Amino acid sequence: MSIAASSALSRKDFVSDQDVRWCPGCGDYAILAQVQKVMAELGIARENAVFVSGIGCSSRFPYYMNTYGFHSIHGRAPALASGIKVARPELSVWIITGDGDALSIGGNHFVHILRRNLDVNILLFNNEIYGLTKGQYSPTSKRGHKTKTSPMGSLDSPFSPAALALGAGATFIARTVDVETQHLQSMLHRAAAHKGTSFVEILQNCVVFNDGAFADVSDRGTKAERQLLLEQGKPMLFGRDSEWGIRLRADATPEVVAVKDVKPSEIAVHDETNPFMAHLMSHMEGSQFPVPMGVLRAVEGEGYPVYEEGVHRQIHEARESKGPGDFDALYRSGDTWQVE
Amino acid sequence: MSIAASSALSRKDFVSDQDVRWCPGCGDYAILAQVQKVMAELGIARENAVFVSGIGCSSRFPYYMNTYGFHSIHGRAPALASGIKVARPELSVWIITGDGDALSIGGNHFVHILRRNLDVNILLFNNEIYGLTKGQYSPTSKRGHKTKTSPMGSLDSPFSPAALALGAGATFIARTVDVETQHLQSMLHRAAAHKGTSFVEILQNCVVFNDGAFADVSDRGTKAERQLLLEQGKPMLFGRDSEWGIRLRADATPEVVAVKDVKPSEIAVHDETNPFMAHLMSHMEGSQFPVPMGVLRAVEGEGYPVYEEGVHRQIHEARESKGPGDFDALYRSGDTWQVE
Amino acid sequence: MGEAFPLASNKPVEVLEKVVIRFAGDSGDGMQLTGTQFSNESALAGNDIATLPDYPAEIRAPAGTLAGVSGFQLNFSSTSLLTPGERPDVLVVMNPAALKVNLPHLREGGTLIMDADAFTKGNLRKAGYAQHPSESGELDGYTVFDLAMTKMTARALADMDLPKKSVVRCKNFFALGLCSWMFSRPTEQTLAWIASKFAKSPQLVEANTRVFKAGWNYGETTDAFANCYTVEKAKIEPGLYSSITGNKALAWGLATGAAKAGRQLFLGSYPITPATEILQDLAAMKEFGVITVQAEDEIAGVGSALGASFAGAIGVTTSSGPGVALKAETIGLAVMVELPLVVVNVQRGGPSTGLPTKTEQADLLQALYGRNGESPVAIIAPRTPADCFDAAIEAVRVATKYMTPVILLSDGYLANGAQPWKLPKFSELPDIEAKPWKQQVAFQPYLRDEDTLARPWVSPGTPNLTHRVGGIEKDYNSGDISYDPLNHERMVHVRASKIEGISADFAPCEIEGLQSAEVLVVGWGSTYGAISEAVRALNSQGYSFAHVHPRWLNPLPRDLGEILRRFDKVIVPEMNMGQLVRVVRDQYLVDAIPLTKIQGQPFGVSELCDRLRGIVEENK
Amino acid sequence: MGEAFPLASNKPVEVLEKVVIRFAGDSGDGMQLTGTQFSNESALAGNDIATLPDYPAEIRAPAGTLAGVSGFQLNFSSTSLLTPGERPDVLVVMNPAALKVNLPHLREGGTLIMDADAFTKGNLRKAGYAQHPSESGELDGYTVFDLAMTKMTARALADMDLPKKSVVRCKNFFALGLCSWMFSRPTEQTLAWIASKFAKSPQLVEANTRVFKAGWNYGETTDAFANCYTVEKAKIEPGLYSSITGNKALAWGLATGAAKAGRQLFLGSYPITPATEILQDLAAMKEFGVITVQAEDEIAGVGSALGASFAGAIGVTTSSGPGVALKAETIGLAVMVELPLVVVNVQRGGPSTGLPTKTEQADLLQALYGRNGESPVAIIAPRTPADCFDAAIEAVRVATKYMTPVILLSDGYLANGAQPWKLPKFSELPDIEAKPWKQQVAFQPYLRDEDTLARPWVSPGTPNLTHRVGGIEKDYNSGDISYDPLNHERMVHVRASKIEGISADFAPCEIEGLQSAEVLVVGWGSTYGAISEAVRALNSQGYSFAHVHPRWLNPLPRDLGEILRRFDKVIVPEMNMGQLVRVVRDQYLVDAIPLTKIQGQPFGVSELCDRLRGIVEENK
Ligand SMILES: Cc1ncc(C[n+]2csc(CCOP(=O)(O)OP(=O)(O)O)c2C)c(N)n1
Ligand SMILES: Cc1ncc(C[n+]2csc(CCOP(=O)(O)OP(=O)(O)O)c2C)c(N)n1
Ligand code: SF4
Ligand code: SF4
Ligand SMILES: [Mg+2]
Ligand SMILES: [Mg+2]
Repeated sequence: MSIAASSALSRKDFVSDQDVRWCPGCGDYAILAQVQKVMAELGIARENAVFVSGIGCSSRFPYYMNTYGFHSIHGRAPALASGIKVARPELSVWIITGDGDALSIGGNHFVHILRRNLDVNILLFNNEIYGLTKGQYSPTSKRGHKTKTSPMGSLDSPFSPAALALGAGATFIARTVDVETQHLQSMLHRAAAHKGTSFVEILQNCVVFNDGAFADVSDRGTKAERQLLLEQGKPMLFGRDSEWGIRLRADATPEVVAVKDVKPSEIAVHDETNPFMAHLMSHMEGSQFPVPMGVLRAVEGEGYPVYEEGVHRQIHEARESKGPGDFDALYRSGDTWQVE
Repeated sequence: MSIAASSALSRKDFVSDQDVRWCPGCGDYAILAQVQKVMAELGIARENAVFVSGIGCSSRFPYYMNTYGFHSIHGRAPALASGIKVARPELSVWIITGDGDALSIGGNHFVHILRRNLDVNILLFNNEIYGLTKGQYSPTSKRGHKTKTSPMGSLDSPFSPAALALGAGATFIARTVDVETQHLQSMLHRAAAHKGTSFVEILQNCVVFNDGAFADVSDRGTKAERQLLLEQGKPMLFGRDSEWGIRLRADATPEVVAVKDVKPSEIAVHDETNPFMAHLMSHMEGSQFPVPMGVLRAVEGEGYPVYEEGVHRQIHEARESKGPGDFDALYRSGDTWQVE
Repeated sequence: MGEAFPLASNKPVEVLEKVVIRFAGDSGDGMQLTGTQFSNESALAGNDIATLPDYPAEIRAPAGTLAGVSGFQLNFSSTSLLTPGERPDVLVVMNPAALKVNLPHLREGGTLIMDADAFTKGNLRKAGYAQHPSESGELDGYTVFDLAMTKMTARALADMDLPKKSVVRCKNFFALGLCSWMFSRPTEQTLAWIASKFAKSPQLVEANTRVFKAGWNYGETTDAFANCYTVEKAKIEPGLYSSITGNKALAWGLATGAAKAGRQLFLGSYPITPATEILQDLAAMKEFGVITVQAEDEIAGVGSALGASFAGAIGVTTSSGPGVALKAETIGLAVMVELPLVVVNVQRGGPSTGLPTKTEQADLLQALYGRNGESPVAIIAPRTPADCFDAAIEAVRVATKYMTPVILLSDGYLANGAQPWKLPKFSELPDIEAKPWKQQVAFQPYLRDEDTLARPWVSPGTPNLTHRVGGIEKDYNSGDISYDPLNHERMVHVRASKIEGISADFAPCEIEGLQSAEVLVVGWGSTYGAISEAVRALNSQGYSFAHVHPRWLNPLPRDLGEILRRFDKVIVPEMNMGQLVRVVRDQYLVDAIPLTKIQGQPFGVSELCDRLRGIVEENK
Repeated sequence: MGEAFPLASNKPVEVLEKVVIRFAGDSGDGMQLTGTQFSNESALAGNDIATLPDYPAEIRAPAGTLAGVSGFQLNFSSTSLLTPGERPDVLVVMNPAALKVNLPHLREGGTLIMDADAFTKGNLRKAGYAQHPSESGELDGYTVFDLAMTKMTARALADMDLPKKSVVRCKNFFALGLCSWMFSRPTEQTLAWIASKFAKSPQLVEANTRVFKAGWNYGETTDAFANCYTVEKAKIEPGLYSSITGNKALAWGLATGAAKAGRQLFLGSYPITPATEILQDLAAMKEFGVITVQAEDEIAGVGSALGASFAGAIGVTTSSGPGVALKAETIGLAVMVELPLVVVNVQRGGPSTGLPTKTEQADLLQALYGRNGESPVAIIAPRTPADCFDAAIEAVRVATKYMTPVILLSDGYLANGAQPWKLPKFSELPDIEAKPWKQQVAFQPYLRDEDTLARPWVSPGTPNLTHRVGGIEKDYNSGDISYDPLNHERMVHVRASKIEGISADFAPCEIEGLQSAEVLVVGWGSTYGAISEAVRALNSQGYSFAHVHPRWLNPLPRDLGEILRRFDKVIVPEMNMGQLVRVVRDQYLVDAIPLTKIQGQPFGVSELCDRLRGIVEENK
């Protein structure tokens, strides 16, 4: 629904005049570059894009985008963004958030915006740590993670952001990683194209406080074994030579199988529109399974109404049936009497 | 972990001296009676039980229990209860909440307590409305529901409380209804027995602002067709003569089948420990499906640590390895110098 | 009966200056309806009126219990009126519980009308009466009419074949008819209203009409009543009037303000007593383009409102004390990003959950200081239910003109109380202007208007003016993030000056009462009516009082200090432990004396008179 | 070099009274380490010391940029000392950016020590220098030592085969060695510390030791320095000392307080600058039975703490302004349920996100009034880093004794600043007693102690005393829910009286400076050191000032009013726009004059002297 810019745009058009202030080597740089690039490719006029964030290293993001931007307060970006989008549905609204910002203090707004299915895009930079406050465990930190506030290891069982989003009724869930430029770009394009709230979890390396948290999925040497690249309608294969696959047992639990040992039809086929597949993918955790990357879920259209469209449709319908609001008639709508 | 009372208790022992102040006919009365009864059956000494609530009609509950109680503020009962349980793991802690209290303002604390898996019990009185504030739609109200704040129908897509709980990592999820005395009792017993956070959604009739919201599942005439009573290890059958069943398609989506048309082995068998089954049950919605009632999910033990146990274990381990804390040694632990 | 109804009474008519009447019964007895319609009749009769409903805290307490009593009080007068009155002259009770709760308020010698049929053993027990009150002597000293209302209602409907329950439900119309007779109220409109209200059921129209007439005729024909009364027309500014509650006036004022600013009204809110009706009323105004979002909590409510303001709408959020506490951090953000935002606090009894259905003024200091850091906001407080309309428009105007959050402090008393409201003409209300960005100099998001110190309001969608706002301190010139020490000091000062500057728009303070009195009474918000009436009464008794009632609490009017110093003594009545009085003492170093009441109830006029007199005499 | 190190210098030694030195460099240059160790040496030398670290706002700004400059300032003295000093006498800079940021602070004629090797073209450009500062004349008027530190470091390590990066990382030890020589600091402890700190890498022990000695020897042997200095022992109370930051002192004080009360300490908190270290420090104290819960947000932090209090623990929550704003509603609940709760606010620059790493005192009014309804809480403010220990214990004591929330107002300056702390003996600290419930009368949860007005603290698990608490107003006697008007008023008053009553425990105010001065300076919290030193300095210049510094801000000490009235003029310096001054004016009707600074920076002593003098002269 975004108004396209008249002339062709390039990445540079989306670079603001502010010095970027992340630590050297931070994964946020790569994400920034790809978002700027994709915005140009989408041809969204700068003035029609709004980037809204909370607080955190990641939440500095809007300052670096030459668009409208709102660096708000910790955890509340979805609330601010809801107001912007409902008031002005034609704007292209992007929420930039971190694992602490979105899932700790902001957890409630996060699940509610997904439930309401506003047509906005949420990019969650998941570095499994609180970066800006210098290294405390976050709601996505692994159990046992030793940080400044968990010297004997974190006791919290982490959220799977995708599972939480699914439980909240998300209509679009994707996962990608900061260093996979191409994949990241394609996820951003998919998110932008989706009608409804698009939730993209971006695994992001915090070099200072949680370096290498995603080393296995991003390192050249191991990633083929650790990433399960999801593609719509395609069998779930992974490994350097696609030698492994995912099979569903009779009770719908998944297992890893060697492709050579099974019939091709036994390999599960990814379907973004099947909620059970999304569930499977969002809960697939642990070292015995690869990490699903790509679009876990994407449903839109009938059955998945977009909140702000409903708001404006009701206004439209009210006007159709009652005529445009007449204040004088409103004032007179109660019992009145004339004093002479 | 609760200390049992020495002598046998009866329901009356758990009745406090306060006048009960719900509307005549409110479903809350039935729930209160069953909770009092089950507390007696569990043999928990009154002084070792704590009922904690937020704000709402349902949240008046603690006043009517002759135990310790805390009627806190809107949405925050899980936070208060966490402090109580972590400080005093031996207490039996019950959170009483409503659909607004738990899922609207309190959504964040709700998902986080489930994630951390404290050994407490959450009873959510779901009447799909804000009762105390006199009838606005809630996060569980159906789409299109006309209320005082949604005169043209609610635009929000409701949460499935069970699905949200599952997405948050809940280890125990059950559903029951105010009028089914026996079933309600057995769910309360199961919740009390579960090690970890037990989440019980109780469908509750608000006679004043949302009367009959669950009429189909609670009316004698229709309930056999509308309730799917889940039992561990049992096939999923429903209907007056168990003539209907649930079958899983190849892609793990469910369908309703006539028992006579299929082989018995085709009927899905309920398994509380299978997360995919819980997912199936928590997302099974719409008039074509019956409403699953009973324990949707129950997992405990290894892999599902209980938060407060970890807290006290770490304290224990720290004392084992460092000895009990010595304040004078602590004060001296930095660089020191002697002034003569 | 037939055609000729209504008749004028043939009994003698006594003229009264004003009457306070209270209808009370069980929640199911329709007392709010009865009271409202009687008020309408009185307004039509040309009286000045003021009303106060009094709902039970419980949604639906068991029938017949004290907790279930619902009341509605009306003051109608031939002179100008500002409060619903203190102690009723006439009390109408439909059951024993209503008597128990309300009798202590009936003035000595007052008139008591009771439904004799409702005083059954069971109902007496539920109300905690050991014996019938007429036997215990506690009704001595009142003029008592113990009427078999239920029976007479049933008799009027005898041939209609209605179920018993429906018959009983009509009995409030008997009371309404009787009282309409008793005070010579015009009845046509009521009959028309019955016809339209129950239009869907002709049977009910017929039944209620009959019972209403039966009540009227009972007064006229029986010997129980020797004469009837009337209250003559008050001198009221001519015009078309309607009775309006504070919450409704607020809702309409907000929508009107936004329309006058040429902006969309965006309300982000979460229900809470006693503010919920504003959300409900605005949710019903979709044809006006009003957007309401029932948010997941108060933080999301104010957050979405602020987002909407950024997007160019008039962002509004409504709540009560506990909810406003939750909004504090976001209001601080609004101070920093300097966007228009209206925060409505319909105050209730505190602290914490407190007395949710009662009134109080204890959130003024929260409004002034309830945020981290130096975060000044403008604060306005309406003084009457109808004034909520004007105050809401004024809040929108200041928020827009000065690019600032404005906190509007209403309270439970204003919210539910009703008052005649002279209907404005929309086209005659002044427009609200936000100065647009003029392209003469290079755009900077924090470049301030020289007069107002407001920054420009540029919304997404505007080409070439992309910019970023946020909660970190910003450079005075560029608006970029700045950690510079002196810049911070400059920004803190300029934000303060901007708010101070708002008072440049204020008219001089109006001083009521005696201009050269010894004692100045300073009030704010909903105590206006009680203070005004008290000062009027005291001055008529030979005392010497003046009254000033600032509408803006931040900034305070520029002439207030000078006014305060003109009087020997300054007394500040408030429904709290003394909050405005702290500000006055601090800012003007005047030894202002607090006069506090913190009972969840408004001041009564005579109570206030006594206490003002007391302070003056004590300090002599 | 070898065995005989350290030598005493053979150069002439000049004796100074006190010195302010500042180490500054890139975030990666180890300036905090250097500064801390030099402070330890000075403490060992018997000086009084005060320190202030100054971190960059960015986690890791690009090397060599202005944003990446990290500094550490130390004041060491032979007389008693309360502030880290204003303008350094000696500035050590490791790169051009550090020079750029810090040169404006160096006092005229001060000593500048720079690493010549770091002033490369690239680094100069990053720092925004068009030419080398020694060429531009901007270093004129300072004593400049432009030393090839990096080269000398490399030379000292030439035979060690270390990677270049590691070599450069040692250069701060050169600076430390040189400064240790220059001020005749004892060096044994530093050498021992190097040996233990780098124990895991003998190579690093060797390298850092060598470079430290190289620095020392450079001072002793080259002609660059004609003489060295010393600062003699200060008169300090005998005892064992340690240097402690405010946050660490707070953490230890809270744990100590709970232990003294015989209760478990329960901290529910959410990280936020500059309060996070308290959570971190307490998380590391598990062997003391301390429970820390890192909650999902601030509301859950305070909520869990209050729950823990109900369960019998000492519930504590720690945050900074924006987080405390979120806790307001729950603090109100704590007021209503009357349970002990300690809320720590380490204040930072506001409003909103503001200046998160800077200091400010702008949350006092939030602490006093930042909740709905009348909800008084006790407020205490420590005055020095070490005082945070005592104030924390005191907060626990009052919370327990009076069954009330206590807000402790620290700030960024106290939190990160360090000060010598005379170690207490745990056994000598007094116990904290909560009066237990005595079984003489029937139990009522709100039955008050006659002296303190506190209700009994009965926790779950206690047989026969089950009861319910909550946020709705309760009956004075039974503690049950009550909507009664007069009862509400009584309860509001008794909650206020309880807080007022706390001042019965206070010792009389201490008045520093001249007891019969003309001007009284009133401060609170972290400005203590600057005000004390300023008053001392002014009085030594012949002015006449006194200084009072209440520790409790609510209630204020009982003798404060009488003291205020004793002086002609009252000045209230604060790091805000004037907050305590409002309270003082309101409560005592004294024309107290605000002296404000709102730059995210503490007052400097001479700055304060100038401004105090200015006010006195202006008002003559
Ligand atoms: C109300 C409030 N509470 C706490 C903070 C402190 N705070 C700022 S960012 C942050 C966590 C950041 O973590 P995350 O969202 O994962 O972002 P990252 O820095 O890792 O990108 C916290 C706790 C704050 N600014 N405001
Ligand atoms: C901070 C705050 N916000 C709002 C309210 C008003 N409020 C009280 S209960 C309630 C909703 C109750 O709904 P639910 O939790 O479903 O409980 P029910 O009354 O239906 O049992 C609301 C909005 C409040 N008391 N406090
Ligand atoms: S702390 Fe971590 S997340 Fe933050 S900027 Fe540095 S590397 Fe990136
Ligand atoms: S309003 Fe509804 S939920 Fe509340 S007490 Fe009445 S019937 Fe029950
Ligand atoms: Mg993070
Ligand atoms: Mg509900």
